[in-house]
Parts: sequence; structure tokens; C-alpha cells
Amino acid sequence: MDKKNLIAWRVAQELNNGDVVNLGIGLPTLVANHIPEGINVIFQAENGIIGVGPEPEPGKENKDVFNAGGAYVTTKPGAVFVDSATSFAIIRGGHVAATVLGALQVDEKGNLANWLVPGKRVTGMGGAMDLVTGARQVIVAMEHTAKSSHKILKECTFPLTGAKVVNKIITDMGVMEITDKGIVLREIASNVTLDEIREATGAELIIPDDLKVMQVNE
Amino acid sequence: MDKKNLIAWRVAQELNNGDVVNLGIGLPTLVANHIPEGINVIFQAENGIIGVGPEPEPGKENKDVFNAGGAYVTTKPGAVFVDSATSFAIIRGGHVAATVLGALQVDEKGNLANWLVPGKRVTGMGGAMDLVTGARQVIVAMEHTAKSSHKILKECTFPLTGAKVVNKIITDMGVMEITDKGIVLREIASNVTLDEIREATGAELIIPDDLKVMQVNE
Amino acid sequence: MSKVVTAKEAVSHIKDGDVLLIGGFLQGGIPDVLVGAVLETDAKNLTIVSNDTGTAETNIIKLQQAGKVSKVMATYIGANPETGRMMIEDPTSVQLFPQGTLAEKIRAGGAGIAAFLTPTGVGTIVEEGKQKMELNGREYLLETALRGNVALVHASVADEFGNCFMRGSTKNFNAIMPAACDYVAVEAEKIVPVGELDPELVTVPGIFVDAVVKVGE
Amino acid sequence: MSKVVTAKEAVSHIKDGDVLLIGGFLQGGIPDVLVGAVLETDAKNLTIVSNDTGTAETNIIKLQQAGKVSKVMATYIGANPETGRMMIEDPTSVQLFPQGTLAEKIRAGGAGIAAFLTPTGVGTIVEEGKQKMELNGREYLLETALRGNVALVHASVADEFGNCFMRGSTKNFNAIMPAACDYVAVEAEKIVPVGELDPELVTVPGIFVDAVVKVGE
Repeated sequence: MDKKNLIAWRVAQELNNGDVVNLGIGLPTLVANHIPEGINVIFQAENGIIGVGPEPEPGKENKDVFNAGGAYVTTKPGAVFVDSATSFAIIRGGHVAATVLGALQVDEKGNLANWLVPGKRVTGMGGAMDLVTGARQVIVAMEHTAKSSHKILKECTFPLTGAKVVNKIITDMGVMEITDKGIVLREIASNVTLDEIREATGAELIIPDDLKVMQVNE
Repeated sequence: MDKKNLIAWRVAQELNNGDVVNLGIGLPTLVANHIPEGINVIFQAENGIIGVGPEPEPGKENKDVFNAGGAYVTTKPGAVFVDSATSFAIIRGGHVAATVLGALQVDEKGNLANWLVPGKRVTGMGGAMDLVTGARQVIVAMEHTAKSSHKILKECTFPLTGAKVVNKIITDMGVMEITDKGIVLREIASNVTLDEIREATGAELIIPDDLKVMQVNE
Repeated sequence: MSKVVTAKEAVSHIKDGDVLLIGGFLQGGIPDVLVGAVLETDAKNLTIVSNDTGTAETNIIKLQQAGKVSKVMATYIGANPETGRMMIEDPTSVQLFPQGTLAEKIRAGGAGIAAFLTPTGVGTIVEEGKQKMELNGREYLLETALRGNVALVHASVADEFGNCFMRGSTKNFNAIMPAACDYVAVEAEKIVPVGELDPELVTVPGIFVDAVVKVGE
Repeated sequence: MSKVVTAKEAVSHIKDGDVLLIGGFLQGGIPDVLVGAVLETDAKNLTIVSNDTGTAETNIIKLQQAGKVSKVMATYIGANPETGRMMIEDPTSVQLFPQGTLAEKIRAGGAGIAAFLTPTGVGTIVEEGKQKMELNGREYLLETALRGNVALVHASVADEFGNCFMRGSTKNFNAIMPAACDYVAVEAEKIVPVGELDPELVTVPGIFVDAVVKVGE
């Protein structure tokens, strides 16, 4: 399994039966491929679908059924369509159990920056700010570092998507939880040392007594 | 035609083609029977029907189609059903052209009292406060006086349903318009003198040069 | 993942002191089987939020007569004499709201909107105790969101996951209360397997619903 | 009372300086025929409110290239390079909102709600210039209602009175913009006589709609 799918698989283990989940674009979309058997997760597309299914087969696209990236999707039995005001009422109202998204930067306060790089072209926040504010759990899924620079920081320097919103960070190096005291390392990848993950992290990692080896798909 | 139907007929002449109209209980419901031919008025029930039709024939009631008084109604072709939040979004949002309702008291500022008599049993304001605030035109339809006491006053003494909301008052004695300067008598019933209507009114009536005789159904 | 249970199971989550949002409008589209089942529980000191608390012939009045209801929030109480009696005995036990304001407070509660500015009630006794704000030269009342512990609502058709279709004018408060409560029980005249209810007809998404109970039509 | 007209008639009400609310999401469910017709009018100095202003292949960009658009309000502009160019040349000409906030502002505009308190955007640059309020220990932004002069939306089916059904994920902003505008034009893939559209399938009541235009599917 490649690095991205390894992260996506680990994120999938965080989801519970009946959860309504919103997946961001990129790596987070891979989470849908790794939902454990027997767990029924309901994927939501913020443009108005509750119950998104897999990509349609070529030629079977329905022009009226697409996700927030504009891609054609299928729906699962029991799916529902809503307008944008209702969709974000659902998101803002706390009815989404978890949102999984990438980050440019995330810090030890749970601040998240993933929509704007100063000096680069602005594309807009879309639904990300509502999702990180409204979802009951915000899971950042990403590679631990960007090339050689830190993504997990003491304090974000890019404009925030949300302040104090992130609950968990899951990377190729480990699983971290944001607490009032800072970032607690819950699991560390079996091929990574504490020194290595500390060096790859721009914030202090709190190492608990019960630190575990990161679960991987067998 | 009796006094109530005379008033209801005159109110009906105020309505325009395509208007969405909400009728209060009592006398205002009679307005539906007097809509001029060629005028298509859409009646709204604030519990969630746009396009209310007449009463169903006995035995043809649909238990799921009732109005805000709890009475079974029919719907016209093109009718739509909405929930209470949407129904009052329509009302508050100014999409109802006119609401026609009775009054306990109405005054020269356009204040309306029609939901609560101090000392008597409280039944609640229901949707009346939203209707008088949201409808683009508020028409009070009532008998000019209550037995011997004034209903049109300098200032309401009962708790208000709405402040500065009434546009027109239509009674058996005349048609009045609420303006910044006070109550302007636009039409007077052919069997009523100016002295008589002044005596029956607890506020000053402004008599314009172009005062007309009240229209009646021929 | 079927949520179909008995009425007794569905209301067993109600605790003393809970705020119950009860759908329906007078005698139309009311969750009367579920409300009847509440009568059989030990729950007391309940707050009932309902457009009108029903009539003398429907079941909310029985909860009141059984001494289970300590507070009511409604818009019109003329058809339920027991609510009228509560109001006379203790005017603070019955809180009245303009119907559109109550509906919007509940929608806000489900939508994560903490409060909203409405023109309804300005210049009336509805103002009392509320913050007023001026915007573009017009006055508004700041009305806050309303949420409940438990919603009891009536549906025409539900699927086993809890997606609901509410026909005609039975949508009323039934459609908006589920999102505003922590636990939601639906009584449905008809229950169908997941996938059989046209997605375009769904009034309440099943993700809001915890229990589905079959009742007669 | 048929409201069926040509696209040219439907957009003839647009005046210089108008605020246009345009439905659709990227390339899905967009009123591209109506937007194309705006290109043929003399209207200029327009403000476009749209989730994303479409893509390089849809028609809003043509209005921009024709110099008709002076301001944009959107949530995501990554698929329309012309909006990106506007933002670089004059950052004040493009205003970005969180998607839920934009949707709720439009809903409020149609619902007579002057403003609402949302937690979205607190602690971000979205706060700038906005009033903050605290309620029950949490901070919120006061976001005001948004209305437009003209709405252009796309429907799957409309009846001649303007009742609209919007299928699947084409509801998006199409469903909420009509109530928030003074004049509303709908383009529909199919037009049926009044009474033929199932009342329970209506996404937008026809009372909001002024013009219905037939387009290809």
C-alpha cells in the first residue's frame, strides 16, 4: 500500500457505523476505499448529496448527480438531495460526524490553514470553513511534511481556515490528537523513531505513557 | 348581500391578478367568494399551502390537506406544500401581496390589536404577527364599530399585533387608508353621512377632495 | 441498518426535565401514538414545544393532565383548554411566540445558527427581554435558536433508515424539528425498505432520525 | 397565466448596475442559456453572485470578457480564470464567502431575516469588517442578508406558472436564489402545463418566478 493509501486506511478506522462523513479532495477521497466491512458510513457532498456512492461507470453518468468537485458520482440506496442552504444547515448544525481534509499547516492549538498561500493565486475557501466549524470531528489527513518543510507547527503562519477546530492529525508518521495541553502523539509508525517524528514536526509532541505503534492494514 | 359579504366584496376589489393572499379567519375568509372574474388570486395557508382551493365536498376530505384553522381544504392546480419554516420565510420575506384580517382595534398610526384582550383568556398570536409584518399590504376588514364602542382609534389600548403595519381599513361604512398624516377616508358608503362615520370613529378622519362613494357589488 | 422499533422503545430515551419538540398542527399530522407512549413512561417535568399543544381530543393534553408537563412553548393555545389553564395558574409556564419566529428558532437550532434578526414582534410585547438591533434604519429583534432533547414527529412514509416523506400540510413543524433535537423518533403510516422512497420526495433526511415506529394511517 | 417567454425577453429586465444571482455549481445545473442571453443585452456594470462563477467553458466568463461584470461575490473561483484575473487586478472586485455563509445570506434575503449569527469564519480573515457577538460563551459573526435584482436559475422541469423541480444535485443555489430577487427567470429543460408537476416535487414555488424559458436538456 502506498503512503497515501496507508494514511487513508488509518483514517477510515476512525469512522463509526452510521457516521455522516465529508471527505475533502485529494488524499481524503481515498478514505472511501478503506471503510472496514460492516461499518456503514454515509458520505456527504456539500453541494447537496447525502449518501454519495462510487464513481459511475463510463457512459453511466447522470448529468444531474455530481459532487462538490464537479465530478459525476453515483448515490447509494437511501440517498437524499438537498439545496445548498439545507446542506450547510446540516454541516453547521453539527450533523456531520467527521470531515477529513488536507492541510497546508496545522498547529498545536488546532488551527488549520488549507485554503490560501500568501502571494499565490486565490481560489476561495468553498465549503471548507463551514465544514471545519460544523463537523463534530475534524481529521487532518496528510503527509507529515511538505518536502523538507514543516506542516505541523507551533502556530500557523498562513491565513486560517478555522481557529481551534482540528481534533486529529493522521500522517504517514503517526496519529496525533490536539488537546488543551498541545499535540499528543497517540501512535507512531513502526518504521519511524521518536527523534525522526520530532524533527519532522514544528511543534512539541507530547508523548504519553501508552504510545502505540500506528495501526496498519495487514 | 349582508354587511359582512358587502365588506368582503369590497376587499376583493383590492386584489390583483397573481397576488398571493392570506385570509384571516371569520369575515376575511368570505373574500375568497368575491374575487372578480379574470383575476387569479393565490390563497396561502400559513401552515404550509400555497394555492388553497375551496372546502372539499363532504366525504372527499384529504386528512393531510388542511388549513391554519385545522379545516380540511382542497388545493388548486399548481398548488405547493411547504413546511412551517419555509411558509413563514415566504411571509416574512415579503412574498405575500396582501393579508386580510379582522381587528379588535386599529389606530391612526396603523397599529393593529387583534390577538389579546386584557383580562380575557389568552389564545396566542399564531401567525398573525408575522403576517402583518411581512405582507406587502395589510387590509383590516371588519364592521366599523363593536356594538357601540369604537374600534378605529387615535391609539390602540390593547396589546399590539403589529406596530405601524396597517395600510387599509375596509368596513361597512367606508374605505380608509392609513397615511403619514393619519386616516384618509377614501370612500364612504352611500347610506352613511360624514357626521355618522365621524361619530363611529375614535380618530380623526381626513376627508380628501376626491372622496368617493363606496363601491358596492351591483 | 434498520431503525424500526416499538413506540415504547422509541420514547424510552425521554428523561425527567427533557425538552420535547412535538410536530403537527392542531389535529393534523400529529405524532399522537408517540405522545401517547410518553404517557406510559415515568418521565416528568417535561417542556413541550409545539405549535398549539393540540386539541382536547389529542394526546398532549393527557400528558398535561397526568402532571408530566411543567412548561409549554407554543404559538396558539386556543384549542387545548389544559394549556389555557396552565397559563392562568402560572403565566410563566406558557411561553408564546409568533409562529414564524418559533419555526425559525427551531430551524436555526438545527442549522447551527445561534440567533437571527427578525422584524416580527417589534413594537409588541414579544419584544420583552429581547435584544433589539437596528440595521439599515429598521429595527429587529434578536431571536435565539431553540433546540430540544427529543423530537417526536409524524410522517406519511418512512424508510427503515428514517428518511421521511410528509405529505401535504403535514410537513409543518414535523419537517423542521428533527434537525433541532439530540434524539428523534418518527411515527410513520407506512414503512418501506431503504431505497424504495423516491429520494426527491424526502422531507426529512434519515441522518437526523434515531427511531422509526409504525402506526396506523 | 403562463410565464413562458423567450430567453431574450426574460433577460430584458436586467439594467446597468444590477446584482445578478446566478444558480448552479461549477458546470452542473447552470442557467447557461439565460447567462448567454445576458451577453446580447446592453446591461453593464453588473455584480455577479454565484457559488463559483462557473468554469472556462461556461457563460459567466463571457460576460466578464465582454466587460459587463464589475463585481463578483463567490465562494470558490479556482475554475474560472477570468475571476482570478479580476481578483489580481482589483482585489476589492471579488468578495469571497464561506459557502454555507453565502447560501445562508441568500436564504435570509429571501426569508426576511435581516442578519444571522454564524460560527463559521470566527478567527479567520472572514471576520474583517463584521460585527462579532458572544452568545452563551461562544463567538459568532453577524452576517447580513443578501438580495439581488435578478435571479437566473436552471430547473429540470417547470410548469407554466413557474413551479420548478430541480433534480439531484442541481438544486444547489438554484433552489434558494429565486426568493431573494425582485425578478426571477428560470430556464427549464422541460415545461409542462400547470397541474402536471407533482406538488410534492416542487423545489421552487412558482410565486417567486417571473419568467420561464425552455432550453435543451
